[in-house]
Amino acid sequence: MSLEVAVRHRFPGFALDVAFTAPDGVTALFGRSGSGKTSVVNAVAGLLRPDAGRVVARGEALVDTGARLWRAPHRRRIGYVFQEARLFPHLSVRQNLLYGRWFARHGGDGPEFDHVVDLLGLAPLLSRRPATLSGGERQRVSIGRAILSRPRLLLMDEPLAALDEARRAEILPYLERVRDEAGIPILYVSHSVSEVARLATTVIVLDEGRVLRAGAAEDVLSDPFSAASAGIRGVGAVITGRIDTHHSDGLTELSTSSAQIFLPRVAAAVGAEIRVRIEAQDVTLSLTRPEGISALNILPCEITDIRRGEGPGVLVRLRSGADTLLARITQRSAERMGLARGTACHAVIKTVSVAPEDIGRRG
Amino acid sequence: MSLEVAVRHRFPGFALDVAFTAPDGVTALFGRSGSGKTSVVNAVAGLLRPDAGRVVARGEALVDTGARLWRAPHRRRIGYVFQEARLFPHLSVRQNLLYGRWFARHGGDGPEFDHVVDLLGLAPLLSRRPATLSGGERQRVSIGRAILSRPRLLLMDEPLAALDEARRAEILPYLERVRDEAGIPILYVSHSVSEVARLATTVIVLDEGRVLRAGAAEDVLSDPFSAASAGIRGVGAVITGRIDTHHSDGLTELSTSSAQIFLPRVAAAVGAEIRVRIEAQDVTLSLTRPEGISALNILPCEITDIRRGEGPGVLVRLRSGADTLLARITQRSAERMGLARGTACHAVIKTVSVAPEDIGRRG
Amino acid sequence: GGVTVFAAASLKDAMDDVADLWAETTDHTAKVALAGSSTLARQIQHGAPVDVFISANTAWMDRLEADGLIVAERRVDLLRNTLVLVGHGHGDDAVDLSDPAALPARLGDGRLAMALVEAVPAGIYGKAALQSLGLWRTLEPRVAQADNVRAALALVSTGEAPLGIVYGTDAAADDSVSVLATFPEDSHPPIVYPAAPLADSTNALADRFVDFLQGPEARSAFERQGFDVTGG
Amino acid sequence: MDWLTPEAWSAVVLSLRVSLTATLVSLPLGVFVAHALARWSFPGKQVLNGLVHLPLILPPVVTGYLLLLTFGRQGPVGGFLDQCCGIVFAFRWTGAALAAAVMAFPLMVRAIRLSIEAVDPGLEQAAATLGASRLWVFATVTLPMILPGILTGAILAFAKAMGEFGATITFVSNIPGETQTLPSAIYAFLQVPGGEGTAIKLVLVSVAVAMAALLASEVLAARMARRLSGT
Amino acid sequence: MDWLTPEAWSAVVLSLRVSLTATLVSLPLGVFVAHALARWSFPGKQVLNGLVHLPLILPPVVTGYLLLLTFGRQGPVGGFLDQCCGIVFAFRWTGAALAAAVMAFPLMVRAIRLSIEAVDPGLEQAAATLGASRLWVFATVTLPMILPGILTGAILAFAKAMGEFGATITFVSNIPGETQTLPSAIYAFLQVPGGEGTAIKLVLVSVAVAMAALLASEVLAARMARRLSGT
Ligand SMILES: Nc1ncnc2c1ncn2[C@@H]1O[C@H](COP(=O)(O)OP(=O)(O)OP(=O)(O)O)[C@@H](O)[C@H]1O
Ligand SMILES: Nc1ncnc2c1ncn2[C@@H]1O[C@H](COP(=O)(O)OP(=O)(O)OP(=O)(O)O)[C@@H](O)[C@H]1O
Ligand code: MOO
Ligand SMILES: [Mg+2]
Ligand SMILES: [Mg+2]
Repeated sequence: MSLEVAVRHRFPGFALDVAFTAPDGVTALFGRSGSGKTSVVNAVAGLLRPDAGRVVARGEALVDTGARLWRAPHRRRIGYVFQEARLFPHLSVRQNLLYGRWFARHGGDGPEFDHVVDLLGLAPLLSRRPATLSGGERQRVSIGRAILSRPRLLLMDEPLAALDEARRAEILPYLERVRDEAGIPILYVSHSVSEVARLATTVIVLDEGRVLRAGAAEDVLSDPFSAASAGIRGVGAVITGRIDTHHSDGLTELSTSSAQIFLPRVAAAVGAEIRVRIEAQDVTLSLTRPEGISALNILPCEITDIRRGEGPGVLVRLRSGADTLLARITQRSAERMGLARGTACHAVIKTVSVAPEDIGRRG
Repeated sequence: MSLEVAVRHRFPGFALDVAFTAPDGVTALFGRSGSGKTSVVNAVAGLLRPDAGRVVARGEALVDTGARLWRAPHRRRIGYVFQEARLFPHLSVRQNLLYGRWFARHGGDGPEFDHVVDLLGLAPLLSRRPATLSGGERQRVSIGRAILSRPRLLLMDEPLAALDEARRAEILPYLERVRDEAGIPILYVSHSVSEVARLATTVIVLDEGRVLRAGAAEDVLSDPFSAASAGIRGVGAVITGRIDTHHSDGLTELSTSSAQIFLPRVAAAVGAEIRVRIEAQDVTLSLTRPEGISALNILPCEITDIRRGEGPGVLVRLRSGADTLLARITQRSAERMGLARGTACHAVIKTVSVAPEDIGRRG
Repeated sequence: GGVTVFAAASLKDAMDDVADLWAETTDHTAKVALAGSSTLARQIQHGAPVDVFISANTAWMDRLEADGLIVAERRVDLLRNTLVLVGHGHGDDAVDLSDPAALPARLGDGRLAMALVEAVPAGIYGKAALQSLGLWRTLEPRVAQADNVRAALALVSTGEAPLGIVYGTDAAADDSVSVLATFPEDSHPPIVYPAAPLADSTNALADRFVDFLQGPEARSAFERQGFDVTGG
Repeated sequence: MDWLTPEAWSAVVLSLRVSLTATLVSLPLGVFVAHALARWSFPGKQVLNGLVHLPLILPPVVTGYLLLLTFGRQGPVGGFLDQCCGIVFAFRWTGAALAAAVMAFPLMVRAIRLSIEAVDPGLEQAAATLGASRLWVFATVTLPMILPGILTGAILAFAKAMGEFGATITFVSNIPGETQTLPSAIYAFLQVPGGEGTAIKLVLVSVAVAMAALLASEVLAARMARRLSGT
Repeated sequence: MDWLTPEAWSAVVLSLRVSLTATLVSLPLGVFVAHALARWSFPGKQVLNGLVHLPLILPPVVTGYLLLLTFGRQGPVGGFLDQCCGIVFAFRWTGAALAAAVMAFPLMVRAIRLSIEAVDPGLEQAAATLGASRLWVFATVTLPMILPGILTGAILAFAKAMGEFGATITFVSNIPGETQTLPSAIYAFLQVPGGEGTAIKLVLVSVAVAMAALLASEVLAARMARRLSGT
């Protein structure tokens, strides 16, 4: 049990009443603007003293208002990437990055400075002061600062919001490695489904200060209703597979429970289990197995459920071997094709529509 | 000629040397973190005094270092949504929103307060002070403040970065209306291709302080190379069409130059011309016209170009009537299907894969 | 070794000379600390490390004597001073103090500058003199009191106040004022500067210095500054 | 109240009037000078800066003397003001207020300047983009944000004015009911043996008044801080 | 240099020593008290606040007198310090420094407190999450960020100390070479006819020293500001 949170707090005009348990790995906090995500993170960090509640990290209580227990923020060993960077203006970028090291006398080597600097592209900025950095540069320094402080728990409040997609694609695998290798649990606030789907083991959806839905990432993100209320458009499902071959044309072949599929090169060894998120809107359904088509992945499926989603679409839940898939198609197509529960069909998925950020190692 | 920008400025360690012309409508500034986007916007706003250069807005010179001309920021009538909100901490949300009104004595009614407040979901926050707002709430107030100041030119620096997708989807059409109805040119910094594709008439791609590529949104976003260097993954092309029918099942039928296509309901009148951005990765190619498939849109095409993109994919440029389409498929498929310049084929596009934010009125 | 002397601030010039002379004749130094008599007296009450005290009035010396802080039998009235009426600039006629209308008439709606009439010696003497001349009632509302004689004199020399009451020694040295009258000696208590060695002083030079103050060298130094040397 | 003599009471009242006037009248100038020193650059800036600090550096008596030379009826400025507008400082309570204001000015300016320097220029820029001229930016953004600094400056000035003695008595002397402020009265009582009793009473009055002002300013400042942090 | 008498020179040197000592020794306490007043809440906070301001409110003579009563050799604190540690203030230059420090303390504390209140608590929180205890947060974040305030406080204190007269002369008298500071010397010269010439020279020296310090502080402050804005 990695992180237990149960907090109640009243702001004038806003009540927070949240309880959830986050297992190891990445727990994503999802929710619309003002739903209480930052407040929850602050309670874990010790920056918000809740009216009542308990926060337990890795078996150690950080707050317990019942037992009058309160651990000061600096004794919580957390790395917090704030929504607004909060760099120290009087220190250079290098000094900002190394700030946490000062106090991290406890064991463990932690990540290497040079490596983090390289990854975040901070080398040319090291001697600069925060005042002259661009928005994205500031955010990157803030991420580096938190990671380098050798935390026992990482709190990230929209860490990649100010970054371009290429930069995100570079940083995401690194966060994945932090999660896996260092084994540091991460509480992650983000509006990006693909980020969350890739990183998160667990998703908590907040709405007006309460937990609307909590559970395994696969389940929550596959549920169109909870996802929609969190302001997510990209509904999708996560399937798992084992890497068979890395082909020379840049594709990786994977065996899932129902078929072989091809993905853009995956950075993992043959034999590794990985999770692939497939957006419902990227799945085309065909009654017959299509031929002469550019899509490489054709999975035989059976329809287990059809629901009206938002707008003119329907959401089709499919079983393909042991995996669940979601397909979003128009109602018009569903009728024309005569789809119903139990219909056998083929799910057509383009290889390239699976974005690198949607492929993650099983965390 | 709406906005002419030509600025040169040296920071220690960074040189800005940018020149472009932005016609009416929305001009998007694209570029990786630290490429100089905010600096350009600041030069237009008058917050950065360039070493040399000229900025002319709607025929009126704002800066001209050659002619020693300098118009103070407050006389430029711009609305600036800053990357970091910059709300006035001593004023309530309502006072922040109305701040610009005070000074906007010049004609024109400008947008209605109540409407902007509703749209941005600020009604419950009006009497609060910025210190207690969440990150996204702050950003929304900042957007409202800029719009309500009745500007002649809007500068928006990643205005939607801190917002959830649902909220973005609400605000985007409004920005579109500001662009169209008020006829206010907008300089728009964003990392989101879909935002840019939807809003922008013109795209300027910056790289290390210089203009890498500038041109019509359709052209720039369809060019995989300029897009990639701007940190964009979602390459796509923009096609135009005229609305034929709004069907009762929530679909809108459109005639393009080559075929009828179906989209999720478009908020525009029958007969209106609209622009639809179709991501290259959402286009499946088929040698024969596929049958029994859930995708509603099948456009006959001819291949005009095949290029290796990044990774294991190739980018196929297609002509479909008068429009250009881009398709990203694996090299493996291209070989297997024997695709080459001149090959006739069908582009298969799922209706639901065209996200609402990718459909915009022609600006 | 040397002596430390507390002396009323108005004695500065004279004491500078005296200290030099003392150094020449005895090879000992004399450190002279100058401040208002009340300040110095209070410091003596609180154990100031001082050998000799020269006060600008008898009241504070009396208080120290009552407290047993000075060697009473060695107390002397060292100097005397006169009290004068000064006017701004030169060429004005003298004022006849025996005519009760003369001074008020000359003052007009101007101010009469004095030291604090309840607190500072020169002011106390001045008030007494005006009282005995029957002028106090008339003049009281027109009096501007400064915190010391020099400040009162400054008011006259800048012309801010047309008239002022100061010591003769002060008047003599200021070019921008002229003496318009000297108050009769019997119109106020004698203006006496008492001196005494301090009881707590273990310095053998203390007695010698008090003697020296009354000697011929010091006497001429005091006289140079316009003091009337009565002691000895 | 026979705890204090009528004369002492009039000193209390006068001191209050002098201190309040000195503080309030010099406040706008203090804000202006502080802003100039914090945000503008102009030739002679360091001279102005030095001038402002002068009363802090000089012994009060010297400041008083300089005031006398300048603002006395015979002084250049004093004479001019007298003739042109009938403003007289010499031997008037207004002179005491002037002396107090001059003595307190460096404290006031420094406090205000410090807060101006702490205002994020980004907010002033934001106001400018919204159409506010430099003056409006100052009035609607800078000024409200430096209220705590202004309050500090004012309270320092008031306290200093309540205690100012040397410059005041040298400049306007000590005329009971007209220029005799509390410190002058206290000084007078301390000069005579046995005067300590009355002096202490006056000191207590002075301390009580200043402490009340101080407490009020703390309450006000706390309220401002709470408003800014939004609770 | 025969432009000034040796006695006057020794007053100049003494004043420098007194002012520097007063400023530097009281600075840590000033920072501590300012931090306590700005960021902590504890019973008696307003009493402490009042106490700090007292020397500003009281006429300097009264402050000097109170110092004499408390820190004089016969005073409770003075007697104790003398016996326990051999520290004597009365009629020593150390006493002049004490008087100057006490008189300058409210100015110093106020300036520092103002800058502490301007530090964004968000930065202090960030430091805490990175493992810094309250003390370390203060040392590594708050303190460097309030350097401009500390500089202002120090320069105000130094200037005030250079000009302090009333409390000093009342507490430690005016003994040449031992407790005769510049202002005391100026006072003495002003007491005798014809002393103005020398007094003016001393005033000029005093002004020159303080202005040099002021200018140096401005240069330093500008450099700090430039560092923070990153250029
Ligand atoms: N005052 C300055 N001194 C030195 N370098 C500066 C200064 N201001 C900006 N820069 C540098 O100029 C470059 C461009 O900055 P700018 O803020 O325009 O970037 P940006 O494109 O807006 O980036 P982002 O997407 O991260 O906000 C950055 O590398 C930044 O560090
Ligand atoms: N001190 C406060 N006083 C009153 N309301 C507050 C206070 N702090 C936060 N709130 C409110 O609590 C709600 C939750 O805030 P929080 O910052 O946790 O939201 P969030 O989920 O992080 O939103 P965003 O995505 O916009 O950053 C918001 O509506 C906010 O306005
Ligand atoms: O300094 Mo005195 O005590 O007025 O002569
Ligand atoms: Mg938040
Ligand atoms: Mg930027």
